[in-house]
Amino acid sequence: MLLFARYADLLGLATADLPIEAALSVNAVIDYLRGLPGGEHLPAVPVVAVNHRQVRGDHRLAPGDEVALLPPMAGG
Amino acid sequence: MLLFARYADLLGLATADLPIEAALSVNAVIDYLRGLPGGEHLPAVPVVAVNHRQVRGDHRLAPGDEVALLPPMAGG
Amino acid sequence: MSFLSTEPLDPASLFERVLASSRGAVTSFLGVVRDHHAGRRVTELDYSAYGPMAEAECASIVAEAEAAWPVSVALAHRIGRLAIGDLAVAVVVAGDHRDEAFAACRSVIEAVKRRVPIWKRERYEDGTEAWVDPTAASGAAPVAEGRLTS
Amino acid sequence: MSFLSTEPLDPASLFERVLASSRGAVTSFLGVVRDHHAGRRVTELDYSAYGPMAEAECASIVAEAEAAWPVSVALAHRIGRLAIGDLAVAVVVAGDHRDEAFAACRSVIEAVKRRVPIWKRERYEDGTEAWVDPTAASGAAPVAEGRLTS
Repeated sequence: MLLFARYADLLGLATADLPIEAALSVNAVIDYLRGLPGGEHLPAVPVVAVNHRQVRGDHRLAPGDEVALLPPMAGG
Repeated sequence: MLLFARYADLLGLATADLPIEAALSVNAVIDYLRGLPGGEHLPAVPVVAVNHRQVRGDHRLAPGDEVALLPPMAGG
Repeated sequence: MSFLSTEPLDPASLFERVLASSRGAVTSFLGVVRDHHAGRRVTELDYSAYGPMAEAECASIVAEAEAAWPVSVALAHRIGRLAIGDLAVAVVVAGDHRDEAFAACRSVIEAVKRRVPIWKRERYEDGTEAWVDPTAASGAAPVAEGRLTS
Repeated sequence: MSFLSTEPLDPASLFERVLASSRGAVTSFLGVVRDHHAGRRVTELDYSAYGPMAEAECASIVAEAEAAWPVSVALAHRIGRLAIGDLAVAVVVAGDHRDEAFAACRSVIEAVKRRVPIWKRERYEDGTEAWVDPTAASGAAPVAEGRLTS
């Protein structure tokens, strides 16, 4: 999965491989990331995109999905 | 005094000399113009500017004032 | 400072002027001559002005906007014969924030239309002409007056 | 159609694109890098993006505005290292009337700020850096995080 900007800094990672049990739902992904070093600084409900679309925490993942964790956007 | 655009067309004049008795107030100017050929098509309360500022009908005129009759503005 | 111009407007120079203010949010409004109005095909038009008063009103409008919001305003209006697609008016505003930049830009163009003594005569594809009256229901002078000076 | 660019933005080309629509009212919003933010002196900044998603969101925002109003929209966002005074974002809208041109332009820039995955890292005159968080009270990340990757 992909991490960006401040979240990539927090975890020291721009990409992360997910273990099978974390790749079931968006909430499982967030729980897994929160257990990594620095992951405790993630907000309670970070924004997650799957295949370039924002999804909710209960979104189920499928093999091949592109999962991304998105910090607060600051374009413009 | 000065006439512009449609009002100049109505009266066939771009400038008009005012007789002394019409040069007392804006309302007197309008009454005078309304008596000229084509003046009957002027609206009841045309916009008048004195020295580049819109004024009301009871505005008193002074010698040397630049009086202008302004049709509905259509800039922009 | 002249706001009226018989030459084609150059919006880039207006942008340059307000960008020099180092403000972060720049808005603009450009008015372009369209090929139709009130249901009729327009072929060209002629803007005329009460020059000294129009310049004074434009200066007042800019000063009032710059007093009402923390913005820098550039304004220009073309006068004379314009073709379809020509730029008739340009307003460029730079503000510290987009709220005020949008508000000031909108306010300036509304004031220009309402207060600046400029008149527009349209020529239609059938050869008739009319003074445009934005206060009339149709937005144009009655068709019966279409040949007054043509 | 690419909305993100690592090269300096060229607003004139965006204006040309929407002017081709023959609409009479053209509005624009340009976002310029300022030399201060949340009370601190900014010396430069770096925009990064989740590229494919950012392009898709920009395309959606333009399509939604063109569906909501009779307008043509051009949009561009710069990515990479920007200096003070550089253009970060440009929105240009052409509509038949100014109401819709202003409404669509405002709507597009708000949506860009809210929905497009782009992030801004500011560098300050004391050498520290911070990710900008528009959802935070101060608008910037806490100073304590200022040296995370510097």
